[in-house]
Amino acid sequence: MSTLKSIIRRVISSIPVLIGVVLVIYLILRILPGNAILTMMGEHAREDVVQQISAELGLDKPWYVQFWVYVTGLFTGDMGTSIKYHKPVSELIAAYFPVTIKLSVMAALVAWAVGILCGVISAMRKDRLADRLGMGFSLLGISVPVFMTAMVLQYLLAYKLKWFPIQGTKEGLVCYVLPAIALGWSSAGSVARLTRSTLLEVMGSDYIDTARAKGRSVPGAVVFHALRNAMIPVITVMAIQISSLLSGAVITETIFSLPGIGRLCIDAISGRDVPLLQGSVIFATVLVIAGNLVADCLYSVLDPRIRKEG
Amino acid sequence: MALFRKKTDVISADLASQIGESEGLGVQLRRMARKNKLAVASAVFLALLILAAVFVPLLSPYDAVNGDASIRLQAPTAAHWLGTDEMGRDVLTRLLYGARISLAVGVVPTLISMVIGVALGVVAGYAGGKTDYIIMRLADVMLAFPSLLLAMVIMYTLGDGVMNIFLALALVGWASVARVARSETISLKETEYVQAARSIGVSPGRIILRHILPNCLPALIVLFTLNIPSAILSESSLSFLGVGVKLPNSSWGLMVNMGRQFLYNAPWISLAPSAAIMLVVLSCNFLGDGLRDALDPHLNNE
Amino acid sequence: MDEYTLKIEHLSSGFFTERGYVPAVDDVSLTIGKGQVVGVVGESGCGKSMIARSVMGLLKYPGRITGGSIALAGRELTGLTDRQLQPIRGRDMAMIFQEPMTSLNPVVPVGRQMREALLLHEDMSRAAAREEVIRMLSHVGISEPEKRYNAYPHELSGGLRQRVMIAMAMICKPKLLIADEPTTALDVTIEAQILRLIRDLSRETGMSVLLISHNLGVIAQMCDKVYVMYAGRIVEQADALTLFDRCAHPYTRGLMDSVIRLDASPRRLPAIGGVVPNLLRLPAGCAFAPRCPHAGEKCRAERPELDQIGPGHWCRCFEGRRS
Amino acid sequence: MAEQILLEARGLVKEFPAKGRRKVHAVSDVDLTIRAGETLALVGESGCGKSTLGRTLIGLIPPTAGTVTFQGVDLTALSQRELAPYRRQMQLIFQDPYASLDPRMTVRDIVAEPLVTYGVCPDRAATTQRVRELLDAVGIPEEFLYRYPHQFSGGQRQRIGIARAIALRPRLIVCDEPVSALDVSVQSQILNLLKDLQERFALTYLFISHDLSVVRFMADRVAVMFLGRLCEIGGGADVYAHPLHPYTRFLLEAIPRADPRLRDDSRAILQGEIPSPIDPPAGCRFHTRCPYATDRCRTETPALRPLEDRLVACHRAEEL
Repeated sequence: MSTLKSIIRRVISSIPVLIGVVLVIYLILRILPGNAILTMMGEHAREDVVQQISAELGLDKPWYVQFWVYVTGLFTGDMGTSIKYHKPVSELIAAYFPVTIKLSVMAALVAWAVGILCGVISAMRKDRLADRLGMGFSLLGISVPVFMTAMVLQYLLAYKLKWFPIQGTKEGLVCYVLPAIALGWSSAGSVARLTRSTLLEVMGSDYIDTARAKGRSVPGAVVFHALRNAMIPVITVMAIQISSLLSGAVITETIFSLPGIGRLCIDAISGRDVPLLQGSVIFATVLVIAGNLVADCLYSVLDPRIRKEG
Repeated sequence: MALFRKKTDVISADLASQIGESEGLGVQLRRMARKNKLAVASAVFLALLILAAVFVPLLSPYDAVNGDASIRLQAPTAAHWLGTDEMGRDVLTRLLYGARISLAVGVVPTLISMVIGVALGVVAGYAGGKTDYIIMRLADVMLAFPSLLLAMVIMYTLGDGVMNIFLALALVGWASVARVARSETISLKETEYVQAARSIGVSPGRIILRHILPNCLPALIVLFTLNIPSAILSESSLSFLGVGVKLPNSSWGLMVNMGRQFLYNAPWISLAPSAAIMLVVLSCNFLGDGLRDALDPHLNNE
Repeated sequence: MDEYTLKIEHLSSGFFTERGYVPAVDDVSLTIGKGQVVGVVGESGCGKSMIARSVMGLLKYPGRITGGSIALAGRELTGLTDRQLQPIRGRDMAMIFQEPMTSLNPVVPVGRQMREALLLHEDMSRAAAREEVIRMLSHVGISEPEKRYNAYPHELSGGLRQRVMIAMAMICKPKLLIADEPTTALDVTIEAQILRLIRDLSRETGMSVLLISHNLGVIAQMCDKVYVMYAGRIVEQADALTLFDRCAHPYTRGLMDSVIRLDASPRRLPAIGGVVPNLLRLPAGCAFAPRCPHAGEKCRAERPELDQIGPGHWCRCFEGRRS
Repeated sequence: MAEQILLEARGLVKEFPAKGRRKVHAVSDVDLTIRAGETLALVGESGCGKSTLGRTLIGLIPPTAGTVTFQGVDLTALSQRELAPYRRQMQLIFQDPYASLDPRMTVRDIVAEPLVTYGVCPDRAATTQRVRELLDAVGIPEEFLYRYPHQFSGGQRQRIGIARAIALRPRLIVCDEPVSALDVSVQSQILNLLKDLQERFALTYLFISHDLSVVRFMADRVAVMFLGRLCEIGGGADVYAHPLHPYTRFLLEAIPRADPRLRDDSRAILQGEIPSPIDPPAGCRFHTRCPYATDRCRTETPALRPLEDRLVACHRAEEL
């Protein structure tokens, strides 16, 4: 079936990007001035420990051999061992990633649902109160730094009013509410602004005139004709939002001390743990690529012109 | 294939052309000012902030480095408009000193990433074929990284320091600029006035300089004003996570991070810089929207 | 009184722009009998499309009707709210547009878009509606209608899309079809097919047609009665034979002369000098005066009225009878 | 009319890659000669490849196969740099008055661009003076020199495009649908201007259009094109008086005459859709729509052959 074929084609086309990602991270950590490995090694003065780690990391071989070993290892899930925790990196990631997934998925769903709804209402109520409020809310979302929203929410709703746990994940899903809101607000803002502008543009197109000439009401024309066309560019923005959601996750996880991939990166940096840092950043990027893939497939489902050429 | 422009498009432009006066860039900016008060207010606010940041030694009697322990953690008063921090230093003064780095971090890396991004994007867009493929795959790779994580890794290897932040944010930012520049170039390449230049025999280099870039300008200026806030947010996040600006330098992100442990009894230490970041980002967005309306050629025809 | 399918009296509508009110349609009266094909001809910006949109109540912002009445089969439309107009649009009157490329929703199969037109006005099952759509598709000359039902607009040629538009407009058997430059974007061989289709359907169902075009050839081939418009006003009105045989208004004469004859090779083409007037800064008196070779003092000072100069032949010009 | 051949195309082919390894056969095996000082019209419906042919002839698009010789020099064999002196003698006028002028440049810079590119005038002042003369030649008043394109009407913009095209005193100008986007009255003004300029500067026009009446007025000779191939070339008056190729006949009959008396609904109208140039029909490409098609038409592609002082590509031209 042509859609399946186009999905497979897209998965294959994202492999080079993945390899590119691993290469870029690998090079940054080894080639850029102030080589990360050396800064890491510098910490452990004793000679034998230095030998043991460099052998373990295979630092004596040329960098492209090390790279090849690393990449082939990746496919078998072996991302090297963490210096700080003395555990395989993949094990640590497996333990930490569910938190980040839960957080970003909740944030994304909330943000996009609110964003699209707010965008549609603002477009329908153009230049009236609802539009001004909606766009004000979106603009604030984009402008207010994630850590500010997180801190204010934590201070007011958790510390003062005690509606939500201040931090940690002991009480289950309810711990994710505040972080998801703090994280989702900026994404909701840009989705709302884009939904509004594309919807207004689509409402001006000829086929909306045709629908109205058939007897469709304005809201009817929006629901049955305009919305689906307006969603096409919005999907692409959502795909881009995934990578900024993960960036935000690092901050919210720090403020609400949620044990996610973000925290893992912070620990890796403070603990000068290169394999862990490398592993968690690559994993986060894989999430982004996967997100883009989903968006791509949604894109071809929505727009038959793309699907046909597949 | 649409056979030719429908007649009605021709009339609306005819109608507009007779109404419009002579339209240089200056006139367009004046019209924007009339139409968009918010954009003007934002421009004024940003200008005042920059001036205050530059002349803070003259404006504020207080020292930004060593404070007076006796007035430690004081709420905002007439003497200290934004209160004092844990070392008894005046928060407003530190805020204005911090503005220097935070604003510079907004502008400098954005400028670098604009130059790299536009150059690569225009070349990819105009040349097409393999060069386009290579540049765009590289951009896809850079865009796959969550920007903050990538910046963190770069900062980790380069070590902290303001210059390294400029480099890190520029490396992270160029890909999205390249993508916009490329799509603008591709659409401009198909226009008849570019084909006309090609048919006259104008060299590709001159076509890019005289036709493509000037017509990309509106989109690029808007992109520039919108990328500044994201750079400021990135820096403040980096500093907040302790991988950005380090003492003795100070930036708003660092101030927020330092004030976190006093959040519950002296919230103004963190909230003041956060509010400052928000206001700067808000004004950049208003300025960006205002410029977009003013510089959009067919918008000012209506 | 409803022997007219459409009766427009002293209609005025225009755009309230920042730079002032643009009188796109200025005191226009027009009637279309049952089964009659009436043409409105004029160059871009003369307000002909504005009349069509005023009748349908689909004026683009900041357009609004500012005066006069529009009666469809005896029923007054101008006072109705959009909700009251919805049941009329598509059922009693329908419209087709100039750009077949963009008049259909690109992400919905054409058959479903036609079925929507049916289900909005008739309560019938989806299957029955589907059958009716397929019957209508073959009726407008589209081959393999079952296959085309599920086709997307971008898979059809311009000619096929315009046939789909016509089938969609006709599906509820409206009393009036408004065609706004229906063949301007089509090639000449496809244009001939579409014009014949509209004419046959009109004769077959007794449907009246308001045909808007800038092309005098299309008007001559299709219309029983013609209104010539300039700068928002009707400058001449007559049945087709009279108009093409002995038109009275200098502007109509100018249009007729600039039509290129296929059996002659003149050295130069007669052209109407000057430019279409700016509707915001209309001259006093006759709007065509600045470009009119016979314009006298009176023409520049006073506004001529549309007065009758022959059976069914009206002209808005002081010198009208002379030419 | 000078008989000297200005430009000659032999076996010209242009194919564009289409989705899924298929090809768009825009121009297939076209032989065409343009004589100095004449207006050769290239007429056909949308998608027939006339625009592509026009741009391939002046070297704006590299041909897939075939040769184009200009004043005896084979352009297809030249490199981009060697092509420069010839490109200067062949210019293009575009269809859309709103897209053919750079919105960010003043009229003075737009018309001056060709002069500056080839360093025709010694200094800025001389260039500006030259631009004034060119604008005057096309009827644009001098005081509009430093205005921007969107301050002009459609007709005025087309005049500016023409001024730019004649700036380098070209021998050949390809006019690609120059008046299709204009109103009837403005159309006549521009067509008259083109004819005047042809006489004044001894220009040769390749006039591309889908509008058969405009072509009737402008053309000395007419070449009718269908789906990438030429089906008939001949003198304008003869072709319009009695067309030989069935497609030409249907094209001419399809034109809606501005005379209600000529309204007969019985006249034969060409049925069917314009086939797609991606997989054109075998043999004569018109056979899928031609009522007179025989088996021979469906298999053997008719060559362009002389018949009654004209060239026709139809097996049954004599009998119809």
